[in-house]
Amino acid sequence: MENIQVIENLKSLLVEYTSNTETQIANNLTMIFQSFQNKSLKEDIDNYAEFVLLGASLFELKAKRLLPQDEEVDWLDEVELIKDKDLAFARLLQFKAFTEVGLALAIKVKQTEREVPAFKYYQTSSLSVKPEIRYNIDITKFTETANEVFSRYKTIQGFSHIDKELPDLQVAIDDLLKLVDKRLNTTFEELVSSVNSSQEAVAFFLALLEAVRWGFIKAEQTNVNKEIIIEKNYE
Amino acid sequence: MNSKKVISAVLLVSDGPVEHEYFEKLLTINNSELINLIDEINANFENADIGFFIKYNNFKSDIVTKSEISDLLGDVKPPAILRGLSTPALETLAIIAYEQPVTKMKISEIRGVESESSIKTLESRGLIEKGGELDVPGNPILYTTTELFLQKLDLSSISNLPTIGEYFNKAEEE
Amino acid sequence: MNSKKVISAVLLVSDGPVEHEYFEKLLTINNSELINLIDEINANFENADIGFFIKYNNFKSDIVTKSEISDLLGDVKPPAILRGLSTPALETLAIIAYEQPVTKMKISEIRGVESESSIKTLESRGLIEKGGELDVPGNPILYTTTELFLQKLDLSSISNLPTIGEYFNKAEEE
Repeated sequence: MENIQVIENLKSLLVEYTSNTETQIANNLTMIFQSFQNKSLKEDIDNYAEFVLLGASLFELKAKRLLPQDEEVDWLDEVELIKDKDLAFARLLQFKAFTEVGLALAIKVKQTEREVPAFKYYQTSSLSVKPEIRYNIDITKFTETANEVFSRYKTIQGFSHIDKELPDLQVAIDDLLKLVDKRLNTTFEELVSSVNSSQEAVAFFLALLEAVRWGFIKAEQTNVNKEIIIEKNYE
Repeated sequence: MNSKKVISAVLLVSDGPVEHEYFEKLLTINNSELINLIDEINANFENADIGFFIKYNNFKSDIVTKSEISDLLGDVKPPAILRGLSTPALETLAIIAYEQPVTKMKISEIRGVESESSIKTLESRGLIEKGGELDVPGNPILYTTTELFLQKLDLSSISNLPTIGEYFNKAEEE
Repeated sequence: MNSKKVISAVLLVSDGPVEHEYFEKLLTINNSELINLIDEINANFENADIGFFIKYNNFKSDIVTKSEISDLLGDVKPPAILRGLSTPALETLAIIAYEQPVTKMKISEIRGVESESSIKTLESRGLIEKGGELDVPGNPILYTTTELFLQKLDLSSISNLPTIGEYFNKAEEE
Protein backbone atom coordinates (compact mmCIF):
# COMPACT_ATOMS: atom_id res chain seq x y z
CA MET A 1 0.00 0.00 0.00
CA GLU A 2 2.76 2.43 0.97
CA ASN A 3 4.49 1.69 -2.32
CA ILE A 4 1.51 2.96 -4.22
CA GLN A 5 1.49 6.10 -2.08
CA VAL A 6 5.13 6.82 -2.79
CA ILE A 7 4.68 6.21 -6.49
CA GLU A 8 1.68 8.55 -6.45
CA ASN A 9 3.76 11.21 -4.69
CA LEU A 10 6.52 10.82 -7.21
CA LYS A 11 4.08 11.03 -10.07
CA SER A 12 2.40 14.16 -8.81
CA LEU A 13 5.79 15.74 -8.28
CA LEU A 14 6.86 14.92 -11.81
CA VAL A 15 3.60 15.87 -13.46
CA GLU A 16 3.34 19.18 -11.66
CA TYR A 17 7.00 19.92 -11.90
CA THR A 18 6.91 22.48 -14.65
CA SER A 19 4.21 24.63 -13.13
CA ASN A 20 5.33 24.30 -9.51
CA THR A 21 7.26 26.86 -7.58
CA GLU A 22 10.51 25.96 -5.88
CA THR A 23 8.76 25.86 -2.53
CA GLN A 24 6.15 23.42 -3.75
CA ILE A 25 8.82 21.19 -5.21
CA ALA A 26 10.75 21.29 -1.97
CA ASN A 27 7.59 20.41 -0.07
CA ASN A 28 6.86 17.52 -2.39
CA LEU A 29 10.36 16.18 -2.00
CA THR A 30 10.12 16.43 1.78
CA MET A 31 6.84 14.53 1.66
CA ILE A 32 8.41 11.76 -0.39
CA PHE A 33 11.40 11.40 1.86
CA GLN A 34 9.10 11.37 4.85
CA SER A 35 7.22 8.43 3.40
CA PHE A 36 10.58 6.78 2.79
CA GLN A 37 11.11 6.92 6.55
CA ASN A 38 8.16 4.61 7.15
CA LYS A 39 9.61 1.47 8.69
CA SER A 40 8.13 -1.26 6.54
CA LEU A 41 8.62 0.80 3.43
CA LYS A 42 12.26 1.27 4.31
CA GLU A 43 12.69 -2.46 4.38
CA ASP A 44 11.02 -2.65 0.99
CA ILE A 45 13.34 -0.08 -0.39
CA ASP A 46 16.33 -2.01 0.83
CA ASN A 47 15.23 -4.62 -1.66
CA TYR A 48 14.67 -2.23 -4.51
CA ALA A 49 17.53 -0.24 -5.87
CA GLU A 50 15.04 1.17 -8.34
CA PHE A 51 13.83 3.64 -5.76
CA VAL A 52 17.33 4.95 -5.38
CA LEU A 53 17.54 5.39 -9.13
CA LEU A 54 14.23 7.16 -9.16
CA GLY A 55 15.39 9.44 -6.36
CA ALA A 56 18.57 10.12 -8.28
CA SER A 57 16.55 11.08 -11.34
CA LEU A 58 14.64 13.57 -9.24
CA PHE A 59 17.81 15.13 -7.93
CA GLU A 60 19.11 15.28 -11.45
CA LEU A 61 15.96 17.06 -12.46
CA LYS A 62 16.19 19.41 -9.53
CA ALA A 63 19.83 20.20 -10.28
CA LYS A 64 18.96 21.01 -13.88
CA ARG A 65 16.13 23.21 -12.70
CA LEU A 66 18.56 25.27 -10.64
CA LEU A 67 20.71 25.94 -13.69
CA PRO A 68 19.95 28.99 -15.86
CA GLN A 69 17.44 27.86 -18.47
CA ASP A 70 16.56 29.08 -21.92
CA GLU A 71 13.21 27.65 -22.78
CA GLU A 72 10.46 25.81 -20.94
CA VAL A 73 9.85 23.26 -23.76
CA ASP A 74 13.01 21.29 -22.98
CA TRP A 75 11.67 20.81 -19.52
CA LEU A 76 8.46 19.29 -20.74
CA ASP A 77 10.43 16.74 -22.80
CA GLU A 78 12.56 15.99 -19.79
CA VAL A 79 9.51 15.47 -17.64
CA GLU A 80 7.90 13.18 -20.23
CA LEU A 81 11.05 11.10 -20.31
CA ILE A 82 11.15 10.78 -16.57
CA LYS A 83 7.44 10.00 -16.43
CA ASP A 84 8.11 7.00 -18.69
CA LYS A 85 10.99 6.01 -16.48
CA ASP A 86 8.72 6.33 -13.47
CA LEU A 87 6.16 4.03 -15.02
CA ALA A 88 8.84 1.53 -15.95
CA PHE A 89 10.17 1.57 -12.41
CA ALA A 90 6.72 1.21 -10.95
CA ARG A 91 6.08 -1.80 -13.15
CA LEU A 92 9.40 -3.38 -12.29
CA LEU A 93 8.70 -2.83 -8.62
CA GLN A 94 5.27 -4.43 -8.94
CA PHE A 95 6.68 -7.40 -10.81
CA LYS A 96 9.47 -8.02 -8.31
CA ALA A 97 6.96 -7.81 -5.49
CA PHE A 98 4.75 -10.45 -7.12
CA THR A 99 7.70 -12.80 -7.66
CA GLU A 100 8.45 -12.73 -3.95
CA VAL A 101 4.79 -12.91 -2.97
CA GLY A 102 4.46 -16.00 -5.19
CA LEU A 103 7.34 -17.66 -3.37
CA ALA A 104 5.85 -16.72 -0.01
CA LEU A 105 2.50 -18.23 -1.07
CA ALA A 106 4.31 -21.39 -2.14
CA ILE A 107 6.00 -21.71 1.24
CA LYS A 108 2.67 -21.28 3.02
CA VAL A 109 1.01 -23.90 0.77
CA LYS A 110 3.85 -26.27 1.54
CA GLN A 111 3.36 -25.79 5.27
CA THR A 112 -0.40 -26.34 5.00
CA GLU A 113 0.14 -29.49 2.96
CA ARG A 114 2.02 -31.02 5.85
CA GLU A 115 -1.41 -31.48 7.42
CA VAL A 116 -3.28 -33.98 5.24
CA PRO A 117 -7.06 -34.02 5.69
CA ALA A 118 -9.03 -37.23 6.18
CA PHE A 119 -11.42 -38.29 3.45
CA LYS A 120 -12.36 -41.95 3.83
CA TYR A 121 -15.09 -41.60 1.23
CA TYR A 122 -15.42 -45.33 0.73
CA GLN A 123 -16.37 -45.60 4.38
CA THR A 124 -19.72 -44.02 3.56
CA SER A 125 -20.70 -47.47 2.28
CA SER A 126 -21.24 -48.57 5.90
CA LEU A 127 -23.67 -45.72 6.47
CA SER A 128 -27.32 -46.57 5.90
CA VAL A 129 -28.09 -43.06 4.74
CA LYS A 130 -25.74 -41.97 2.01
CA PRO A 131 -24.47 -38.42 1.78
CA GLU A 132 -26.59 -36.42 -0.58
CA ILE A 133 -25.26 -35.51 -4.00
CA ARG A 134 -26.45 -32.00 -4.71
CA TYR A 135 -24.27 -30.75 -7.51
CA ASN A 136 -25.02 -30.53 -11.20
CA ILE A 137 -22.70 -30.64 -14.15
CA ASP A 138 -23.15 -27.84 -16.63
CA ILE A 139 -22.97 -29.41 -20.09
CA THR A 140 -21.49 -26.25 -21.64
CA LYS A 141 -18.72 -26.08 -19.07
CA PHE A 142 -18.11 -29.81 -19.45
CA THR A 143 -17.76 -29.52 -23.22
CA GLU A 144 -15.50 -26.48 -22.95
CA THR A 145 -13.26 -28.28 -20.49
CA ALA A 146 -13.14 -31.37 -22.71
CA ASN A 147 -12.19 -29.23 -25.70
CA GLU A 148 -9.51 -27.46 -23.77
CA VAL A 149 -7.91 -30.50 -22.19
CA PHE A 150 -7.73 -32.45 -25.44
CA SER A 151 -6.54 -29.54 -27.57
CA ARG A 152 -3.90 -28.78 -24.96
CA TYR A 153 -2.73 -32.38 -25.15
CA LYS A 154 -2.71 -32.31 -28.94
CA THR A 155 -0.82 -29.06 -29.29
CA ILE A 156 1.78 -29.21 -26.57
CA GLN A 157 1.61 -32.79 -25.29
CA GLY A 158 0.39 -31.75 -21.88
CA PHE A 159 2.73 -30.18 -19.38
CA SER A 160 4.95 -33.17 -18.77
CA HIS A 161 7.88 -31.28 -20.23
CA ILE A 162 7.41 -28.55 -17.61
CA ASP A 163 6.98 -31.02 -14.78
CA LYS A 164 10.03 -33.00 -15.71
CA GLU A 165 12.52 -30.46 -16.93
CA LEU A 166 12.04 -27.45 -14.73
CA PRO A 167 13.51 -27.80 -11.25
CA ASP A 168 11.17 -27.58 -8.29
CA LEU A 169 12.69 -24.58 -6.60
CA GLN A 170 11.21 -25.27 -3.19
CA VAL A 171 12.64 -28.79 -3.11
CA ALA A 172 15.99 -27.46 -4.24
CA ILE A 173 15.96 -24.80 -1.50
CA ASP A 174 15.15 -27.45 1.12
CA ASP A 175 17.92 -29.74 -0.15
CA LEU A 176 20.36 -26.89 -0.17
CA LEU A 177 19.52 -25.80 3.36
CA LYS A 178 19.82 -29.37 4.58
CA LEU A 179 23.27 -29.69 3.04
CA VAL A 180 24.44 -26.34 4.37
CA ASP A 181 23.08 -27.28 7.78
CA LYS A 182 25.06 -30.50 7.73
CA ARG A 183 28.34 -29.00 6.62
CA LEU A 184 28.04 -25.54 8.23
CA ASN A 185 30.89 -24.16 6.16
CA THR A 186 31.14 -25.28 2.59
CA THR A 187 31.66 -24.09 -0.95
CA PHE A 188 29.22 -23.92 -3.84
CA GLU A 189 31.50 -26.20 -5.84
CA GLU A 190 31.36 -28.79 -3.09
CA LEU A 191 27.56 -28.54 -2.88
CA VAL A 192 27.04 -29.09 -6.59
CA SER A 193 29.60 -31.89 -6.77
CA SER A 194 26.89 -34.36 -5.72
CA VAL A 195 24.25 -33.44 -8.31
CA ASN A 196 23.52 -35.81 -11.15
CA SER A 197 22.36 -33.56 -13.97
CA SER A 198 22.78 -30.07 -15.30
CA GLN A 199 19.11 -29.42 -14.44
CA GLU A 200 19.83 -30.25 -10.83
CA ALA A 201 22.81 -27.92 -10.84
CA VAL A 202 20.62 -25.14 -12.24
CA ALA A 203 18.04 -25.86 -9.54
CA PHE A 204 20.77 -25.68 -6.92
CA PHE A 205 22.06 -22.42 -8.25
CA LEU A 206 18.57 -20.88 -8.33
CA ALA A 207 17.95 -22.22 -4.84
CA LEU A 208 21.20 -20.67 -3.68
CA LEU A 209 20.16 -17.29 -5.06
CA GLU A 210 16.75 -17.55 -3.40
CA ALA A 211 18.20 -18.71 -0.07
CA VAL A 212 20.64 -15.82 -0.08
CA ARG A 213 17.87 -13.40 -0.99
CA TRP A 214 15.71 -14.67 1.86
CA GLY A 215 18.65 -14.38 4.23
CA PHE A 216 18.86 -18.09 5.14
CA ILE A 217 22.47 -18.39 4.07
CA LYS A 218 25.41 -16.19 3.14
CA ALA A 219 27.40 -16.60 -0.04
CA GLU A 220 30.73 -14.90 -0.54
CA GLN A 221 33.31 -14.84 -3.27
CA THR A 222 36.38 -12.84 -2.36
CA ASN A 223 37.96 -13.12 -5.77
CA VAL A 224 36.55 -13.99 -9.19
CA ASN A 225 38.84 -17.00 -9.41
CA LYS A 226 38.13 -18.17 -5.88
CA GLU A 227 35.44 -20.57 -4.73
CA ILE A 228 32.03 -19.32 -3.55
CA ILE A 229 31.97 -19.77 0.24
CA ILE A 230 28.56 -20.77 1.58
CA GLU A 231 27.57 -20.59 5.22
CA LYS A 232 24.44 -20.43 7.31
CA ASN A 233 23.30 -16.95 8.23
CA TYR A 234 23.21 -16.64 12.01
CA GLU A 235 22.42 -12.93 12.02
CA MET B 1 9.99 -42.47 15.92
CA ASN B 2 6.53 -42.80 17.35
CA SER B 3 4.96 -45.85 15.71
CA LYS B 4 1.41 -45.21 16.90
CA LYS B 5 1.48 -41.76 15.38
CA VAL B 6 2.69 -43.08 12.03
CA ILE B 7 0.24 -46.00 11.86
CA SER B 8 -2.78 -43.84 12.70
CA ALA B 9 -1.82 -41.02 10.33
CA VAL B 10 -0.99 -43.30 7.40
CA LEU B 11 -4.31 -45.12 7.78
CA LEU B 12 -6.15 -41.80 7.97
CA VAL B 13 -4.90 -40.54 4.62
CA SER B 14 -4.47 -43.82 2.75
CA ASP B 15 -6.79 -44.50 -0.15
CA GLY B 16 -8.02 -47.92 0.95
CA PRO B 17 -6.51 -50.51 3.32
CA VAL B 18 -2.77 -50.65 4.05
CA GLU B 19 -0.91 -53.95 4.05
CA HIS B 20 0.80 -55.00 7.31
CA GLU B 21 4.02 -55.46 5.38
CA TYR B 22 4.13 -51.72 4.64
CA PHE B 23 4.16 -50.80 8.34
CA GLU B 24 6.51 -53.64 9.29
CA LYS B 25 9.11 -52.39 6.82
CA LEU B 26 8.56 -48.70 7.55
CA LEU B 27 8.81 -49.11 11.33
CA THR B 28 11.08 -52.20 11.37
CA ILE B 29 8.74 -54.13 13.63
CA ASN B 30 7.40 -57.67 13.34
CA ASN B 31 3.80 -58.71 12.81
CA SER B 32 2.84 -59.30 16.44
CA GLU B 33 4.35 -55.95 17.48
CA LEU B 34 2.26 -54.26 14.78
CA ILE B 35 -0.95 -55.99 15.93
CA ASN B 36 -0.19 -54.98 19.53
CA LEU B 37 0.18 -51.35 18.48
CA ILE B 38 -3.09 -51.45 16.51
CA ASP B 39 -4.89 -53.02 19.47
CA GLU B 40 -3.47 -50.32 21.72
CA ILE B 41 -4.73 -47.57 19.38
CA ASN B 42 -8.15 -49.22 19.26
CA ALA B 43 -8.30 -49.35 23.06
CA ASN B 44 -7.46 -45.64 23.14
CA PHE B 45 -10.25 -44.89 20.64
CA GLU B 46 -12.72 -47.02 22.57
CA ASN B 47 -11.93 -45.35 25.91
CA ALA B 48 -12.22 -41.88 24.38
CA ASP B 49 -15.61 -42.58 22.72
CA ILE B 50 -14.25 -42.08 19.21
CA GLY B 51 -16.60 -43.07 16.37
CA PHE B 52 -14.06 -45.06 14.37
CA PHE B 53 -11.53 -47.85 14.85
CA ILE B 54 -8.81 -49.74 12.99
CA LYS B 55 -10.29 -52.81 11.37
CA TYR B 56 -7.72 -55.45 10.46
CA ASN B 57 -7.29 -59.01 9.26
CA ASN B 58 -4.18 -61.13 8.72
CA PHE B 59 -2.94 -58.99 5.88
CA LYS B 60 -4.11 -55.41 6.09
CA SER B 61 -5.80 -52.70 8.13
CA ASP B 62 -7.90 -49.56 7.61
CA ILE B 63 -9.72 -46.94 9.65
CA VAL B 64 -13.49 -47.48 9.48
CA THR B 65 -16.46 -45.89 11.23
CA LYS B 66 -18.14 -47.95 13.95
CA SER B 67 -21.29 -49.67 12.77
CA GLU B 68 -23.43 -47.94 15.42
CA ILE B 69 -22.72 -44.58 13.72
CA SER B 70 -25.49 -45.32 11.27
CA ASP B 71 -27.93 -45.66 14.19
CA LEU B 72 -26.57 -42.57 15.90
CA LEU B 73 -26.99 -40.46 12.79
CA GLY B 74 -30.49 -41.81 12.19
CA ASP B 75 -31.80 -40.47 8.91
CA VAL B 76 -29.43 -37.51 8.96
CA LYS B 77 -27.05 -37.38 6.04
CA PRO B 78 -23.37 -36.72 6.62
CA PRO B 79 -22.43 -33.41 4.96
CA ALA B 80 -20.17 -35.03 2.39
CA ILE B 81 -20.20 -34.88 -1.36
CA LEU B 82 -21.96 -31.56 -1.63
CA ARG B 83 -19.47 -29.48 -3.54
CA GLY B 84 -19.26 -28.74 -7.23
CA LEU B 85 -16.52 -30.12 -9.43
CA SER B 86 -13.19 -28.35 -9.67
CA THR B 87 -11.41 -27.85 -12.99
CA PRO B 88 -8.99 -30.76 -12.39
CA ALA B 89 -11.93 -33.05 -11.62
CA LEU B 90 -13.87 -31.82 -14.64
CA GLU B 91 -10.84 -32.30 -16.90
CA THR B 92 -10.35 -35.81 -15.59
CA LEU B 93 -14.04 -36.56 -16.04
CA ALA B 94 -13.92 -35.29 -19.64
CA ILE B 95 -10.96 -37.54 -20.44
CA ILE B 96 -12.63 -40.60 -18.93
CA ALA B 97 -15.88 -39.81 -20.76
CA TYR B 98 -14.27 -39.55 -24.18
CA GLU B 99 -11.47 -42.11 -23.82
CA GLN B 100 -13.14 -44.80 -21.74
CA PRO B 101 -12.16 -47.38 -20.70
CA VAL B 102 -8.92 -45.61 -19.73
CA THR B 103 -6.09 -46.11 -17.23
CA LYS B 104 -4.89 -43.65 -14.60
CA MET B 105 -1.60 -43.31 -16.41
CA LYS B 106 -3.22 -42.35 -19.69
CA ILE B 107 -5.36 -39.74 -17.91
CA SER B 108 -2.30 -38.21 -16.25
CA GLU B 109 -0.50 -38.22 -19.59
CA ILE B 110 -3.29 -36.33 -21.34
CA ARG B 111 -3.70 -33.83 -18.52
CA GLY B 112 0.05 -33.44 -18.11
CA VAL B 113 -0.30 -33.66 -14.33
CA GLU B 114 -0.75 -36.41 -11.80
CA SER B 115 -4.50 -37.12 -11.57
CA GLU B 116 -4.83 -39.55 -8.68
CA SER B 117 -6.75 -37.25 -6.34
CA SER B 118 -9.17 -36.16 -9.09
CA ILE B 119 -9.94 -39.80 -9.87
CA LYS B 120 -10.57 -40.42 -6.18
CA THR B 121 -12.93 -37.44 -6.00
CA LEU B 122 -14.89 -38.51 -9.08
CA GLU B 123 -15.15 -42.08 -7.84
CA SER B 124 -16.42 -40.92 -4.47
CA ARG B 125 -19.07 -38.82 -6.22
CA GLY B 126 -20.22 -41.85 -8.14
CA LEU B 127 -19.44 -40.33 -11.55
CA ILE B 128 -16.80 -42.87 -12.54
CA GLU B 129 -16.08 -46.46 -11.56
CA LYS B 130 -13.48 -49.14 -11.97
CA GLY B 131 -14.45 -51.10 -15.07
CA GLY B 132 -11.98 -53.96 -15.30
CA GLU B 133 -8.25 -54.20 -15.85
CA LEU B 134 -6.00 -53.70 -18.83
CA ASP B 135 -4.46 -56.97 -20.00
CA VAL B 136 -0.81 -55.87 -19.77
CA PRO B 137 1.84 -56.50 -17.07
CA GLY B 138 0.80 -54.83 -13.81
CA ASN B 139 -2.86 -55.00 -14.86
CA PRO B 140 -3.69 -51.31 -14.48
CA ILE B 141 -7.28 -50.48 -13.53
CA LEU B 142 -9.55 -49.15 -16.27
CA TYR B 143 -12.00 -46.36 -15.46
CA THR B 144 -15.39 -45.74 -17.06
CA THR B 145 -18.20 -43.28 -16.44
CA THR B 146 -21.34 -44.37 -14.58
CA GLU B 147 -25.08 -44.21 -15.09
CA LEU B 148 -25.13 -41.24 -12.66
CA PHE B 149 -22.77 -39.36 -14.99
CA LEU B 150 -25.22 -39.78 -17.87
CA GLN B 151 -28.08 -38.63 -15.63
CA LYS B 152 -26.17 -35.55 -14.50
CA LEU B 153 -25.50 -34.59 -18.13
CA ASP B 154 -29.01 -35.58 -19.21
CA LEU B 155 -27.70 -38.02 -21.83
CA SER B 156 -29.23 -41.35 -22.73
CA SER B 157 -25.93 -42.91 -23.79
CA ILE B 158 -22.21 -42.19 -24.06
CA SER B 159 -22.53 -42.04 -27.84
CA ASN B 160 -24.62 -38.88 -27.40
CA LEU B 161 -21.72 -36.95 -25.86
CA PRO B 162 -21.23 -33.62 -27.62
CA THR B 163 -18.53 -33.72 -30.30
CA ILE B 164 -15.53 -31.71 -29.32
CA GLY B 165 -13.07 -29.59 -31.27
CA GLU B 166 -10.46 -31.07 -33.54
CA TYR B 167 -9.51 -33.94 -31.31
CA PHE B 168 -11.75 -36.42 -33.03
CA ASN B 169 -11.90 -37.04 -36.74
CA LYS B 170 -15.66 -36.89 -36.88
CA ALA B 171 -15.54 -33.40 -35.40
CA GLU B 172 -13.47 -32.17 -38.32
CA GLU B 173 -16.27 -32.82 -40.77
CA GLU B 174 -18.58 -30.42 -39.00
CA MET C 1 -26.61 -39.59 21.25
CA ASN C 2 -22.89 -39.90 21.83
CA SER C 3 -21.62 -36.59 20.49
CA LYS C 4 -17.91 -37.40 20.44
CA LYS C 5 -18.57 -40.53 18.38
CA VAL C 6 -20.70 -38.65 15.86
CA ILE C 7 -18.29 -35.73 15.49
CA SER C 8 -15.24 -37.95 14.95
CA ALA C 9 -16.98 -40.33 12.53
CA VAL C 10 -18.60 -37.60 10.43
CA LEU C 11 -15.29 -35.73 10.13
CA LEU C 12 -13.62 -38.97 9.03
CA VAL C 13 -15.94 -39.56 6.06
CA SER C 14 -16.61 -35.96 5.06
CA ASP C 15 -15.13 -34.47 1.94
CA GLY C 16 -13.58 -31.29 3.30
CA PRO C 17 -14.26 -29.37 6.49
CA VAL C 18 -17.64 -29.58 8.28
CA GLU C 19 -19.32 -26.38 9.45
CA HIS C 20 -19.90 -26.01 13.18
CA GLU C 21 -23.54 -25.27 12.43
CA TYR C 22 -24.06 -28.82 11.15
CA PHE C 23 -22.94 -30.40 14.43
CA GLU C 24 -24.73 -27.81 16.56
CA LYS C 25 -28.05 -28.57 14.86
CA LEU C 26 -27.52 -32.33 14.71
CA LEU C 27 -26.49 -32.66 18.35
CA THR C 28 -28.54 -29.70 19.67
CA ILE C 29 -25.54 -28.16 21.40
CA ASN C 30 -24.23 -24.61 21.34
CA ASN C 31 -20.95 -23.43 19.92
CA SER C 32 -18.93 -23.50 23.13
CA GLU C 33 -20.17 -27.01 23.95
CA LEU C 34 -19.04 -28.12 20.48
CA ILE C 35 -15.60 -26.56 20.90
CA ASN C 36 -15.28 -28.24 24.31
CA LEU C 37 -16.06 -31.62 22.76
CA ILE C 38 -13.54 -31.08 19.96
CA ASP C 39 -10.90 -30.01 22.49
CA GLU C 40 -11.67 -33.11 24.53
CA ILE C 41 -11.25 -35.38 21.48
CA ASN C 42 -7.97 -33.62 20.64
CA ALA C 43 -6.71 -34.13 24.20
CA ASN C 44 -7.58 -37.85 23.90
CA PHE C 45 -5.66 -38.09 20.61
CA GLU C 46 -2.70 -36.23 22.07
CA ASN C 47 -2.51 -38.45 25.17
CA ALA C 48 -2.77 -41.61 23.08
CA ASP C 49 0.01 -40.56 20.66
CA ILE C 50 -2.32 -40.47 17.67
CA GLY C 51 -0.87 -38.90 14.51
CA PHE C 52 -3.86 -36.69 13.71
CA PHE C 53 -6.13 -34.09 15.32
CA ILE C 54 -9.23 -32.00 14.66
CA LYS C 55 -8.21 -28.68 13.23
CA TYR C 56 -10.83 -25.94 13.63
CA ASN C 57 -11.42 -22.24 13.27
CA ASN C 58 -14.47 -20.10 14.09
CA PHE C 59 -16.61 -21.73 11.42
CA LYS C 60 -15.58 -25.27 10.66
CA SER C 61 -13.45 -28.27 11.53
CA ASP C 62 -11.64 -31.13 9.79
CA ILE C 63 -9.49 -34.11 10.79
CA VAL C 64 -5.89 -33.61 9.61
CA THR C 65 -2.58 -35.34 10.21
CA LYS C 66 -0.04 -33.68 12.50
CA SER C 67 2.47 -31.67 10.51
CA GLU C 68 5.50 -33.08 12.34
CA ILE C 69 5.01 -36.55 10.87
CA SER C 70 4.42 -35.32 7.33
CA ASP C 71 7.71 -36.77 6.08
CA LEU C 72 6.81 -40.24 7.38
CA LEU C 73 3.58 -40.43 5.38
CA GLY C 74 5.53 -41.33 2.25
CA ASP C 75 3.53 -42.46 -0.75
CA VAL C 76 0.13 -42.32 0.93
CA LYS C 77 0.40 -38.55 1.06
CA PRO C 78 -1.23 -36.90 -1.97
CA PRO C 79 1.24 -35.25 -4.35
CA ALA C 80 2.05 -31.61 -3.59
CA ILE C 81 -0.10 -29.28 -5.66
CA LEU C 82 2.86 -27.03 -6.47
CA ARG C 83 5.12 -29.91 -7.46
CA GLY C 84 7.22 -28.96 -10.46
CA LEU C 85 5.80 -25.45 -10.72
CA SER C 86 8.34 -22.83 -11.71
CA THR C 87 8.66 -19.27 -10.40
CA PRO C 88 6.80 -17.79 -13.44
CA ALA C 89 3.75 -19.86 -12.49
CA LEU C 90 4.06 -18.69 -8.87
CA GLU C 91 4.27 -15.06 -9.98
CA THR C 92 1.16 -15.51 -12.08
CA LEU C 93 -0.62 -17.08 -9.13
CA ALA C 94 0.37 -14.16 -6.90
CA ILE C 95 -0.87 -11.64 -9.47
CA ILE C 96 -4.23 -13.40 -9.85
CA ALA C 97 -4.58 -13.71 -6.06
CA TYR C 98 -4.05 -10.01 -5.48
CA GLU C 99 -5.54 -8.49 -8.64
CA GLN C 100 -8.56 -10.76 -9.11
CA PRO C 101 -10.74 -10.80 -11.09
CA VAL C 102 -8.10 -10.16 -13.73
CA THR C 103 -7.73 -10.73 -17.48
CA LYS C 104 -4.92 -12.63 -19.17
CA MET C 105 -3.82 -9.40 -20.84
CA LYS C 106 -3.50 -7.59 -17.53
CA ILE C 107 -1.46 -10.49 -16.09
CA SER C 108 0.88 -10.47 -19.09
CA GLU C 109 1.16 -6.69 -18.82
CA ILE C 110 2.20 -6.83 -15.17
CA ARG C 111 4.65 -9.66 -15.78
CA GLY C 112 5.99 -8.14 -18.98
CA VAL C 113 5.80 -11.55 -20.69
CA GLU C 114 3.14 -13.70 -22.27
CA SER C 115 1.44 -15.71 -19.50
CA GLU C 116 -0.82 -18.18 -21.31
CA SER C 117 1.03 -21.35 -20.32
CA SER C 118 1.36 -20.34 -16.67
CA ILE C 119 -2.38 -19.64 -16.56
CA LYS C 120 -3.17 -23.03 -18.11
CA THR C 121 -0.87 -24.84 -15.70
CA LEU C 122 -2.47 -23.14 -12.71
CA GLU C 123 -5.94 -23.85 -14.08
CA SER C 124 -5.20 -27.54 -14.61
CA ARG C 125 -4.00 -27.74 -11.01
CA GLY C 126 -7.29 -26.24 -9.84
CA LEU C 127 -5.69 -23.19 -8.21
CA ILE C 128 -7.38 -20.66 -10.51
CA GLU C 129 -10.55 -20.69 -12.61
CA LYS C 130 -12.43 -18.64 -15.13
CA GLY C 131 -14.74 -16.35 -13.21
CA GLY C 132 -16.79 -14.48 -15.79
CA GLU C 133 -16.00 -12.02 -18.54
CA LEU C 134 -15.03 -8.37 -18.61
CA ASP C 135 -17.79 -6.23 -20.07
CA VAL C 136 -15.72 -4.63 -22.84
CA PRO C 137 -15.45 -5.44 -26.59
CA GLY C 138 -14.03 -8.93 -27.05
CA ASN C 139 -15.25 -9.94 -23.59
CA PRO C 140 -11.92 -11.13 -22.21
CA ILE C 141 -12.08 -13.90 -19.63
CA LEU C 142 -11.54 -12.94 -16.00
CA TYR C 143 -9.50 -15.25 -13.77
CA THR C 144 -9.99 -15.74 -10.05
CA THR C 145 -8.50 -18.05 -7.45
CA THR C 146 -10.48 -21.13 -6.35
CA GLU C 147 -11.79 -22.59 -3.10
CA LEU C 148 -8.89 -25.08 -3.33
CA PHE C 149 -6.43 -22.18 -3.37
CA LEU C 150 -7.95 -20.86 -0.13
CA GLN C 151 -7.83 -24.34 1.42
CA LYS C 152 -4.20 -24.79 0.45
CA LEU C 153 -3.36 -21.46 2.07
CA ASP C 154 -5.54 -22.21 5.08
CA LEU C 155 -7.59 -19.04 4.54
CA SER C 156 -11.34 -18.65 4.91
CA SER C 157 -11.60 -15.84 2.36
CA ILE C 158 -9.53 -13.86 -0.13
CA SER C 159 -9.90 -10.83 2.10
CA ASN C 160 -7.73 -12.67 4.65
CA LEU C 161 -4.72 -12.70 2.31
CA PRO C 162 -1.87 -10.80 3.95
CA THR C 163 -1.20 -7.34 2.52
CA ILE C 164 1.73 -7.42 0.14
CA GLY C 165 3.86 -5.37 2.56
CA GLU C 166 3.53 -8.07 5.24
CA TYR C 167 5.50 -10.56 3.17
CA PHE C 168 8.49 -8.29 3.09
CA ASN C 169 8.44 -7.56 6.80
CA LYS C 170 8.36 -11.28 7.52
CA ALA C 171 11.13 -12.06 5.07
CA GLU C 172 13.37 -9.50 6.73
CA GLU C 173 12.90 -11.11 10.13
CA GLU C 174 13.74 -14.62 9.04
